[in-house]
Amino acid sequence: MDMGVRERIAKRAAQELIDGMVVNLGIGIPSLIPNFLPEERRIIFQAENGILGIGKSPKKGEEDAHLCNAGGYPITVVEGASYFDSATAFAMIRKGLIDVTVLGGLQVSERGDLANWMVPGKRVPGVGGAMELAQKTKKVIVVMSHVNKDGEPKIVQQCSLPLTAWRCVDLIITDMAVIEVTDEGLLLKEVMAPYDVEDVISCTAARLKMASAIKRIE
Amino acid sequence: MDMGVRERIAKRAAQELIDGMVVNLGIGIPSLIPNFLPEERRIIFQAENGILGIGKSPKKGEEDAHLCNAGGYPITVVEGASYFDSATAFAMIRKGLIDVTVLGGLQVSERGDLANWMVPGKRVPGVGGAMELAQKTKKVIVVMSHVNKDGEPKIVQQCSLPLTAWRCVDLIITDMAVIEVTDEGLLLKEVMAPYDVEDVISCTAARLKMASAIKRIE
Amino acid sequence: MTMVSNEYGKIITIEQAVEMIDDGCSLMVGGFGGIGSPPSLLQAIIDKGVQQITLICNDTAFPHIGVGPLVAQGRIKKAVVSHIGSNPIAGQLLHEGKMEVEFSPQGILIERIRAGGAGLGGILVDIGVGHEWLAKGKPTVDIDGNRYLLERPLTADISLVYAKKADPFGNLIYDKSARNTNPLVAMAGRITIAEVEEIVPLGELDPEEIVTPGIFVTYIVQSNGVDWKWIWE
Amino acid sequence: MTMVSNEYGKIITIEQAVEMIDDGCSLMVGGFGGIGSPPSLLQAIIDKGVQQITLICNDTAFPHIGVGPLVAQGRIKKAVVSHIGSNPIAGQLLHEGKMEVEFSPQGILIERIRAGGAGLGGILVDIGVGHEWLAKGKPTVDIDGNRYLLERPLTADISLVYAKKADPFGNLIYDKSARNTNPLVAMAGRITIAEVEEIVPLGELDPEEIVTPGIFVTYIVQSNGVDWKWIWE
Repeated sequence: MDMGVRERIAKRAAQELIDGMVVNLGIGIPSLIPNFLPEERRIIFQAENGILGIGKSPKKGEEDAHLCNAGGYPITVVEGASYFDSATAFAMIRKGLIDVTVLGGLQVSERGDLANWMVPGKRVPGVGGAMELAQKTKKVIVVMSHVNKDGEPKIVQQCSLPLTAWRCVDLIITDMAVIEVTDEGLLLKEVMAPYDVEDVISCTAARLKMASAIKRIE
Repeated sequence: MDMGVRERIAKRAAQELIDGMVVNLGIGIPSLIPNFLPEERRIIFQAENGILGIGKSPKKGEEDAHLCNAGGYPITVVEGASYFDSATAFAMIRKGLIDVTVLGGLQVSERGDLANWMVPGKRVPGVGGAMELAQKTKKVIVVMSHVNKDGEPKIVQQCSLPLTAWRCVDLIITDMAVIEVTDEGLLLKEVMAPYDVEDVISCTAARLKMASAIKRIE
Repeated sequence: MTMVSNEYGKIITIEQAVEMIDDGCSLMVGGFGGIGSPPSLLQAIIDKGVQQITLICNDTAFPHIGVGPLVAQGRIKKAVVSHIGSNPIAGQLLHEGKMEVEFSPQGILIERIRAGGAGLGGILVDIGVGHEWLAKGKPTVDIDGNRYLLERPLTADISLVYAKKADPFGNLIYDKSARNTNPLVAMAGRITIAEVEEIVPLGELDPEEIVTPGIFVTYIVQSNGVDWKWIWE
Repeated sequence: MTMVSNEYGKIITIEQAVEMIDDGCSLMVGGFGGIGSPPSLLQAIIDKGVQQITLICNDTAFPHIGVGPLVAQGRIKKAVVSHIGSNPIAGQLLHEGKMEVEFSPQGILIERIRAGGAGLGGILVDIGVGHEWLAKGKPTVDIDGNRYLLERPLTADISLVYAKKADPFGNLIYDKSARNTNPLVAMAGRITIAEVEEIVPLGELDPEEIVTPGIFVTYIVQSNGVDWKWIWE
C-alpha cells in the first residue's frame, strides 16, 4: 500500500470517532488517524504505556524522548492529560472504559474473529496489548489492506492464522470497503473508489450481505 | 493497667527498635513507643493507611485531619516520607519489607500463635491489618498485660480464642516479663520489678524455660 | 465559587448525586477510620433515607464519623469490612443479628477492591489460609506445594470517594493520608462519584501528580466540608 | 556533582551494581519499547559479559535500544515479554531456537509483575482463556459459570528501573511516559536497583508526588544518560 491508501483508510476511520470518546490507537495505520480529525473534535486518546490525553505530534526538534506513545513515537499531551503506570492503563482497558480501539489486522473472520499477532513459522511478534484491547473495548475497528501481499483475501470465513480474540471486531475498514460485523454476518456498507461491489466480493473470502444503500467513497 | 505500666511496656519495646529498621506499630500500647526512642535513633515508621516516615505527634492545635496514623490520630512526617494508597501499604507488608511490627494481644501460645481479633460471643472487632502484619513481618513483638481483667494468664499452652496467625510471635513484652518465643518454646529473659520469676511462672499458663541469666528491669 | 466550565458534564450537585443512590444498592466508600470519606455525600444519603445498603469500606469508622452514622442509623444490611472495632454500634448490630458483616483482612480487602477495578477475576493469597473464620467457604488452590485462598473481586453499584482537587474531566489528587483507600475505590464502582474540596480548571493539575485519572470518575461534586468532630479533637 | 549524603547506604556506583548481576540470573527491567529503561546499567551488564539471563520486560525493544542489545548479543536465555516485533533479532533467535520466549498479553504481564511485588500468589484473568497458544499449560478456574486462567506472579533476582529523581532513601519519581512499567518492576525484584537522572537530598521530594516509596528500592545509581539514538531521531 502506498501512503495515499494508508491515509485514505485512516481518514475514513477518523469518521468513526465522535466527541468525548476515549480511544486507543494501535501502531501503523491507526496512528495516522489523528491527522484526519477536525480541529474541534475532542477525542481522548489513551496509550497503554500510561498516558490519557494524547495531543498532536510535536514539531520536529521539539520531541521529548520521555513522552512517547506505545509505539515509541513522540507525542504531546492536551490539557487534562495524566501519566500513570501501565498496570493502570490496562486496568482501564480490562474494565471496559475504552470506547473505541483501532487495530491492524492479518485476518478477520465473518463472525469477527481477529488474527493479528503471528504467522506460524514466519513472524511471531507477540500479542502485545492487542488481545486485551480486542477483547475488552466497546467497539473494535480493524483497519487493514483488503488482501495480503500475495493477493489473498484477509477477510475470511474462518481465520487460518492464530487468533488474537474471538468475536471481537465490530467494523472493518480497508482500502476497498467498509464492512460491519453483525450478528447475521458481514455487511458491506461502503465501497472505496476506484473499486466497485464486484471487486470487493471477489477479494473477500467470506459471505457479504449488502447494505440497503451501499455508499461510494471517492 | 495504669498509664505507668503501659509506658513501661512501651519503653522496653522501644529498645527492640534499632537504627534503620522499618517498623509498623499497632494501636494502643504500641503507639506509645515513639515517646521512648532516643532522639538520634532513626526508625522508619510505616502505617497501613498509606504513610512511610511517620514523625513525632504534632503539637496541640497543629493537627492536620488528613495526616493521621492507622488508628486515626494525628501525626507528622519526617524528611523522606511518602504517601501512597493502602494497597501499596499492604504490598510492602506482604512482600516482607517490614522489619518489626509491635501488636497488642489477647493470647499468645507457647509456640507463638497469636489471638488478638475476637472474643466469640462478646467482641468481634475484626482482624484489620493484624493478620497480614503478624504473618509477614520479619519480627513480631506482642505487647500486652500478662494477665487479663479476670486475672487469667494470656500466655497459654494453646490459645482458646480464635487465632490471628500461627507461629508468628517472636517476642512477648508484658508488665511482668520479656519472653522470647524459640523453637524450643518460651524463654524467660527478663522480669520487670516488682515481680520476680515465681510471680511470672504462676501467672503464665505455658511452660517457661529460663534464660541463663535473667535480667531484672527496675 | 469556581469559574470552571463543565465541558465533560461530570460536575453535578449533591442532590443529583444522591438521586442515583437507592435502597438496596451496593455502595463502596473510600476512607480509613473515617479519614478520607466524603462527608457531604454520606450526609445526603442519610437525609434521603436510603436503607438496606451493602457497604464495602475499609472499616465502619466511628459512630459519628465517616460511614459510622450510616451504620449507627441501621441503614446497612451487610458490611464488607476489615474491622468494626472503632464503632461499638456496629458490634451491637452484628450481635443482635441486625447487620451482616463479612470480614476480610485489610490488605486483602483492598486488593479485592483493586481486582474489581482492574478487571481481574480474582486473586490468590496466602493470608488466612486454613483460618477457622476467615477462610470459611473460600475455595483453595494448591500450587507448587503451597495452598492459597481464592479471593473474589469487589465492585459496587456506586463508589464514593473524597479528594482534594478535581478538574472537570475528573482527574483527582488526594491530601496526605486521606488518600488511603480512595484511589482503589475510585476504580471499582460501576459509577464513581468524587466529592472534592476544590474543582480546578482543566490543565491546572500537573499530569505527573494526578493519582486517579479522570476516566475512572463518572461524576464530581463540590464538598461542603467535614461537619463531624475528629476523635482527637 | 551532588552533595547528597548517603545516609541509608543505598547510593552505589554502577560498577558495584553490576557485581550483583551474574550469569544465569533472572533480571526484570523497566521500560516500554526501550523508553524508561536504564541505559547505563544495561550497558554495564553487556560490558561485564553476563550470559544466560532470564529477562522479564514488557518487550525486547529495538536492536540498539533498551534491552535490545542484550537480546541482539545473545545474552538472553529466556525472555518473558508481551512482544518482540520491534526487535527482528529477537524473532530470529526465537526461530533458530537460540532464545526461549514466553509471551504474556501486555496487561497480564504487568499484573503478574505487580502480583510478584505485592506478595500475591496469583491472579485470575479472563484474557486469552482457551487460546491455543497463550493458555497452553495454564490451569483454569471456573467461578459462577465463567472460566479464568490462573496466571502466576513474576519476581526476579534483580529489578532494574529508570527514574527521573531519587532521594537517598530511594523514593522515586518518574518522567512522563517513561514511568510505564517501572513502578511495578521496582516492587517485584528481590533486589531493586534504580538508575536515576538525579539524586536529590532527603526532603526535596514532596511526599505527595513520590511514585515509588523508597522501601522498594535497594540501591540507587547515578545514570550517565541515554547513549542510543531513538527510532524517531
